[in-house]
Amino acid sequence: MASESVTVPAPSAPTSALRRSWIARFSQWKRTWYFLRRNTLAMVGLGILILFAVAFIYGITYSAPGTSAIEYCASDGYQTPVTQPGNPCVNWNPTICTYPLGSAPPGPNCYETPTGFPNFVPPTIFAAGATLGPLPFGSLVWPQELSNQPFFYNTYALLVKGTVNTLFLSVLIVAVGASSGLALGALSGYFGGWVDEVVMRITDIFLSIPSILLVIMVIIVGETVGLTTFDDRLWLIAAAFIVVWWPLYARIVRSQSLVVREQRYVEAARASGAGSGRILRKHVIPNSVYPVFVQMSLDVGSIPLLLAAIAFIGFVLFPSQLVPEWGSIAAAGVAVLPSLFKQCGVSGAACFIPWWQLLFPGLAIFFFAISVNFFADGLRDALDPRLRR
Amino acid sequence: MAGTPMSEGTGSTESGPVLLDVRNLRKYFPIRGGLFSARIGNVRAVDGVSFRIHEGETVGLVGESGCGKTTVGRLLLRIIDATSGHVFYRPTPEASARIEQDLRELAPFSGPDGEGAPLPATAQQALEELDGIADEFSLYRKSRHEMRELRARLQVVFQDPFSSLSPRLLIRDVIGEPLEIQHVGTRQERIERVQQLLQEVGLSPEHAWRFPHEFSGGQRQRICIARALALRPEFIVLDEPTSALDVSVQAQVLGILQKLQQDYRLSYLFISHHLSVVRAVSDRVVVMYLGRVVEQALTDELFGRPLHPYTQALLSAIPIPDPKLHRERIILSGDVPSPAAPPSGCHFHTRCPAVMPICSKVDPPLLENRPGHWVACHLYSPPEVLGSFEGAALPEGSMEVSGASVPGTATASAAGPRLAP
Amino acid sequence: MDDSAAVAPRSVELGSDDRSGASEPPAVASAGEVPASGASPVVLDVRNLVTYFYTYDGVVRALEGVSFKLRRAETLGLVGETGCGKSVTMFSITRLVPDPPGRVVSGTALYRGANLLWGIESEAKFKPVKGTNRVKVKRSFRRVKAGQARVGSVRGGGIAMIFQEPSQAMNPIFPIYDQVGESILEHRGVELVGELLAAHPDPAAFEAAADEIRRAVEAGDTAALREATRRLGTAVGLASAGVQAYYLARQEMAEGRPDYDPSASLKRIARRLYLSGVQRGFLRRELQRLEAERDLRHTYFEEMRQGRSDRIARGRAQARRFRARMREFGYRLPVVKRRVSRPLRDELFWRVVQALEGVQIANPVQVARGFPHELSGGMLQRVMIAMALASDPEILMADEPTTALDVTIQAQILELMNELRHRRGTAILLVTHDLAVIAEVADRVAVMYAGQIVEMAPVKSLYARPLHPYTQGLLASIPRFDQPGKELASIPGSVPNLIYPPSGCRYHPRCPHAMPICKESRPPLTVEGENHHVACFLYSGPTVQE
Amino acid sequence: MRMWVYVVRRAALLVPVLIGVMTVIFVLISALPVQDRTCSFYHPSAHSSPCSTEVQCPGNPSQNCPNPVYEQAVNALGLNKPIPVQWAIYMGNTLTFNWGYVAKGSALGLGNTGSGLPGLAGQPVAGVVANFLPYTLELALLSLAIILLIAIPLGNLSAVYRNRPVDQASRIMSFSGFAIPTFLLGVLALGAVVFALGGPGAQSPFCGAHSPVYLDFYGSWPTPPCAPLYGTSNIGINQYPNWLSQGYISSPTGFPTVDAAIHGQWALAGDTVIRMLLPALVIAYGTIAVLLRFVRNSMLEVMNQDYIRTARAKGLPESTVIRKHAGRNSLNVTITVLGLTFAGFITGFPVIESVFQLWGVGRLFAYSVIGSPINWDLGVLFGTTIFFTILVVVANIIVDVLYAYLDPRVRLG
Repeated sequence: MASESVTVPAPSAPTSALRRSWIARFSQWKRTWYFLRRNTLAMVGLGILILFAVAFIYGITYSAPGTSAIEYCASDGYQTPVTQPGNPCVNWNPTICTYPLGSAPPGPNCYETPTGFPNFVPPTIFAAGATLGPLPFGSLVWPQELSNQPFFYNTYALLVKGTVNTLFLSVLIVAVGASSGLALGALSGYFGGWVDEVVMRITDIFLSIPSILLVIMVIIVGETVGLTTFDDRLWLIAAAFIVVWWPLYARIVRSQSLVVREQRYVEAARASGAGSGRILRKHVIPNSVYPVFVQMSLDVGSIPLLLAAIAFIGFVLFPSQLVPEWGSIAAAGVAVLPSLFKQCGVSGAACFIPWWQLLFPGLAIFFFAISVNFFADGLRDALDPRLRR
Repeated sequence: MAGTPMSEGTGSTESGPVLLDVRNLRKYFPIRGGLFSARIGNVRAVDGVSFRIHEGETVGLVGESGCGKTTVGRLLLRIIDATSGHVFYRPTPEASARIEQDLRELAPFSGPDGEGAPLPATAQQALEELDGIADEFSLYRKSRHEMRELRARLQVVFQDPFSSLSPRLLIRDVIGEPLEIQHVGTRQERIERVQQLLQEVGLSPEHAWRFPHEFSGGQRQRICIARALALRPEFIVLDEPTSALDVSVQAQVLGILQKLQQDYRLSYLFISHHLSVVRAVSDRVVVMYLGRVVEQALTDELFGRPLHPYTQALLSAIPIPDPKLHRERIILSGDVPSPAAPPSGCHFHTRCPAVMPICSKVDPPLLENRPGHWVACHLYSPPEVLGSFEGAALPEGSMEVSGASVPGTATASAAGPRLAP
Repeated sequence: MDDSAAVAPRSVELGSDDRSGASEPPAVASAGEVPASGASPVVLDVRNLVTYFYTYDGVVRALEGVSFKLRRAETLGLVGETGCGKSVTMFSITRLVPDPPGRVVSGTALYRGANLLWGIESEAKFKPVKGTNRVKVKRSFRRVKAGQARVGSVRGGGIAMIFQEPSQAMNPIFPIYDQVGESILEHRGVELVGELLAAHPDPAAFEAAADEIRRAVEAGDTAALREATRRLGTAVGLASAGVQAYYLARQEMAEGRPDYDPSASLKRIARRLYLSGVQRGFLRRELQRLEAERDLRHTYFEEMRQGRSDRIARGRAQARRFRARMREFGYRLPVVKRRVSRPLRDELFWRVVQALEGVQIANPVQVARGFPHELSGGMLQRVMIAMALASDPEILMADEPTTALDVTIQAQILELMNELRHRRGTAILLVTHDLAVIAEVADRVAVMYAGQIVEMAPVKSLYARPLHPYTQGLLASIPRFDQPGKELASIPGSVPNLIYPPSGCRYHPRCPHAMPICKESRPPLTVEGENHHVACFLYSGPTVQE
Repeated sequence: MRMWVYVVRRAALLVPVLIGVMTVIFVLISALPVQDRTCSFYHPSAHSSPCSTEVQCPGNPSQNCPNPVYEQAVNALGLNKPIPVQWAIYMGNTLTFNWGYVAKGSALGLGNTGSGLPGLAGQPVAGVVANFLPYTLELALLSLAIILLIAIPLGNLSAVYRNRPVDQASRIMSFSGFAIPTFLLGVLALGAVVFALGGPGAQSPFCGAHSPVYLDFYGSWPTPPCAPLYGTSNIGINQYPNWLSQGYISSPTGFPTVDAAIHGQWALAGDTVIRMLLPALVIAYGTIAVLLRFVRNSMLEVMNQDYIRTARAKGLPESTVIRKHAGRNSLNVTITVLGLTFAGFITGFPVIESVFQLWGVGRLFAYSVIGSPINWDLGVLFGTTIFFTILVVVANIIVDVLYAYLDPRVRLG
């Protein structure tokens, strides 16, 4: 009987079976990592993601600076009657003067602007009539629609705090949604029959309701039922998104496990007496999990986008507190823009466009999403042998 | 289904006791369609198949694609359940004797035409008795628990070595899986067993810590064999084990299989469309066409003197790696009909070179033409069968067809029948 | 790697040394019908094919210097284990190697005196990546395109191919008549239109219209031209530009001067006819194509001067020129449904039906209307063959044509191919792993191992006395149902990984007779008796001149 | 031909999905307090609303009496009956387009003169949706056209010219499309265009006396009315595009472009389309990003198939091979993906219509959940949701049928 001419490593010092299997598995991951490393974009994405992780930790430890007017207004939402005496947020009216870059300031409380764009003042804090000095990212003007008075918030502080909420929400939602979808999808794909029918019809239903709408409905119902505190709201949002999210994963996993189910190795396992539970555990799920990884990493990026969209259409995600997520900050920033456009355009009166309110949260969302996409794309290529060229 | 092999003739006398006794096995897959995807028909994948497998023998199951040979394999392992019929596991001699009798009793009533007709008393009790025997021996009557134990003794090796190993598992886990499922031994013992198995199929113990994608087709197939052997089974279904491999590697694998058969005293059901390979390895051959057995005999008998026109055509179609060899082919016209709508009467009559009027009307019974040589063809049907159809004279065609000589006849008869170890 | 310049003398000299060999009676299967193959000319001459695949893991050296010749009406069997490069050879010849990752690095394939792989070396630059064993390939897409255009007309024209898995080789979403029809339209367009013109109810009217066109073109009078062509067009059922171009091209061909330059004439035509954007587009493409095909064209005119098959040559030249026009009408979604005018469409459908009858399909009309998924494998393979024969090719390359089929069907297909080559004198390159099939149908056999031809001989002498250890092992390992006693041998080890091919003779790790020299250097192809070539150090015959 | 069977079966699948959707919504609704339900689902009579349980007694204003309208509402909606009955009633109402009424106190009820929205208090939700529907549909169709026109050719190109400039460009496009928030894109685009056109007051070339069309038929036509090109509300008091509603053309269909065309007002039609162009592009962008990747990948997949090799081996020119053999096969995949992404596509509307301050169903939805709970309008919320869901489901059916038409393997089973 001929022996294969495979390069057999010389039987080294007897290592434990467990250790060897781990070595082998590790070599698998090294292989994936090898292909991932080849992919520049993926590496860039990974780098940015690491930065975000750092920001997350920083955000947890960060506490907003002392009791400036900004913090004062930040601390009480728009619940407190604004007529309360001593509230610097009252009666604010952004009448300011601007002057082109480089020329001499005509007076106090005037801001130099890029030549040609008299409306673009640099990031600055506006308090009642006076300037409180520069802050990173300047201030945020809370739009009229959302409360009955303009307030000033420290965009920087909000961003840092918002990072925590946003990332927490994204990861939580994707993790729970994916795992539940994985379970259900695997079951329905493997057993088929009426189980499959039921699960798939349910996914049909949920997939055909536009996600934002469903999320908002759930949150609103929760609100009216009386879940109003900040934590309640956080969990409520998470729950709403999970309701929206699991069917997607169920679909993916199902289609995968339909393929796996027909594989010969499953049949072989069954032929030697394996029960459904074991086959699901050992064969179906492990073999259909990779696309889920990819989809998960994609979705982590897309949840902040959806949050932003929801916040933007004017739905207040975090009413009681003003430590929202990126979307709400950006939305609050954008919401004032159109009116300001009009104002600036129609009346020649001096006005300003607080562009930084929109820009910085927007950039945060953008970079997070795009880095996640880069990474997910690289991951897909690394995990899919067909694409290894 | 009219006749079933009543005794294995010369074959059975020498070979060991019956391991598996397949009786009138049927498997119909529904065809769904129409507005409400109702069952609008059946694919008759397996349509009344009967044969026996003795201890330590290799039965070859040949036929073209779509003739249901793979389905038979899966039915034997009860990976899927049969529509009707039974697979008796180790029936006692008297039990099989009873089965013979009862089936003979029932023969006139069974089959598609006999449905629904009220049975006479004798047949009725025969049926009940058969039921009793089935309760005792049939795989399809085993409880989940019994089945679980039986599975340790009945194993399978598949055609495609690439889809039959889970890419996520280490070879150690692949081969160890059956042991794990059946809770055999401790973790350490299992690992040792796996390494031993690897050596037995000619791989190195070190390979236990690799992943399937690191192996070539031949090596993968060996791993599959090792997995099948893990539980020391009595019987292995080999479903086209070599048709995905190169010839040189194929020889290796066949060698291993034969060696293991002696070591473990295994019985094989060797499913293949490659007749040369079947001839090389099997003791008895069953030829299937469209879900039915058309011919069954000892290997050399069958290859030496094929009786059924289909078998003859099949043999004559095999290319032989010898340009000097001269022989005139029987080229069959047309394709294999769809098993969803098999032709009436003899399924083969649409392509048969020696077709007679009766063929399209009456199912030819599977009858013992020579000791141990069973054939289902009206050319060899006894007068009483043909008598049922007017104008029943043995036509000219039959002579030259049955006489059509195929290469290898001389050598085969010289070699004499090979018998099971 | 030799270039096409030095080709001509060699081919003659090689031809002579082969003629002696080929004079032995051809294989039984093809007894009699084949014209004395000694006289039959070489239709395909492949030299030193080198094809690599540039993957992440490294450069797979799939082919290392494969050379062989194919004669008229001969069947050459290319046999070997999986991954030995037999299919790659076939695809390399017609530039069908999937790219990326594969590239034909060098080599020549002389077909009708023209090198199909001309300029293949200049198509890409290779730069090894430091630290890895990968190579970065930088392609010049313009050159690649030109190369593709060069073989474009030969593919399916002179050299037709059929593939292994017919159910996947047919496009699932187009009906059969469409897929066969477009092939016919591609290669038989001219004859079709010619017949349609001839079948025109009133030839006189046609001629008159034609004269009008010529006059109009001379005068550059567009209005008159449009009018005349419209009449002609409706008369023949072709859109006007097609007829104009066809007609003018035919005019200029008829004048058949030796210095005749179609591309120039086409420029002229393009200038004269005020063509629509689409028409100008395809004329431009046609010009490119003609540039690329110049050397092919010359061979045709040589033939003309030899007075050999004058008509065929002209037909081919016309066909090539006309194809471009037909495309404009022919190639949209279901070809034969749209854009092609009704008369041509109907004609085409019946051509398809005829073609299907030609490959013994029982109910050609239903089959022609059907879709691939409705047909069985054997049926589809027949359709594939019909498609390949649409252009009456000189060479038919078959890649494992029967591997996916049952034995009885396989017998039918092989029978068909045999009978076809005897009727039409087509040369067949049969790629398969099944030595038995080769023995049945082939005249000569080339055994490949790890990207090299290790042995090449007439089928009889190869099976009678296989020389190369690999061939011997291979033959020993085949189970034969006519020799039940036979003990199955097997070749130890497995096919080498071609990223790190063994040094010297690539077979030496598995070879029972391996010698020290086998590790060092690659054995040359030596002649061992009647036209029997073998590459092994065990034999010391004269090396093949090359 | 089994095509019709297939179509019917697909259409039949529509029913359970819709029922399921309504049930989901019903479950959410039935979690609400009774008052909210009466308030938003029962017709408010002239004198009193069903929102409160008690009203001032007609006799003496000092004390409160139970509100009869509230009682009626509770009975009519079966809120005092077991859940299944409530469900049945709800389904009945929904299927008869009785989707509730715009609440008085809500933002929609009050209206917003600034953005041209009249107070809709007490109007039936279905009617309001029907009023706002045409604009959204036109927008959707326009952006769908844009999506198909860009995504498919670009995807095919980037597959054919893999890793070359076209491919890189499309990759950048799709990545950015994935990543950039719709509203951010919208605002930036709006700002850019507004400034490019020279300030917010910029007007469309089709309006006013300088409109080319107007110049052609000088005098014979009324001067096309002008309004700032962007940032102008698209409805007037009569829920009709206000740059058309200068009072001299009627609105037979409600579709602004169509109406303008019917009246032969090409200037106005062009004007409307120009106004829709930017929002349509912005909405399209995200979907294009998704579709691009799928088209490209499926095209690559197809290009590796055997039948492509066959087509090449036949000697067909590359253009034919790609356009016919590969293109048609990858088109099937594209269409399925389009169906899957349609729901995501729809979610863009509330955002974009808010950014551009256009009044379509999307903004209707947005406005129904704006600000603090006092301003919410649950009836409109659920109504618009049902509408959008129906849109998605129907789109999916169409896609399936299209797919079956394109792929004989599906059509012929």
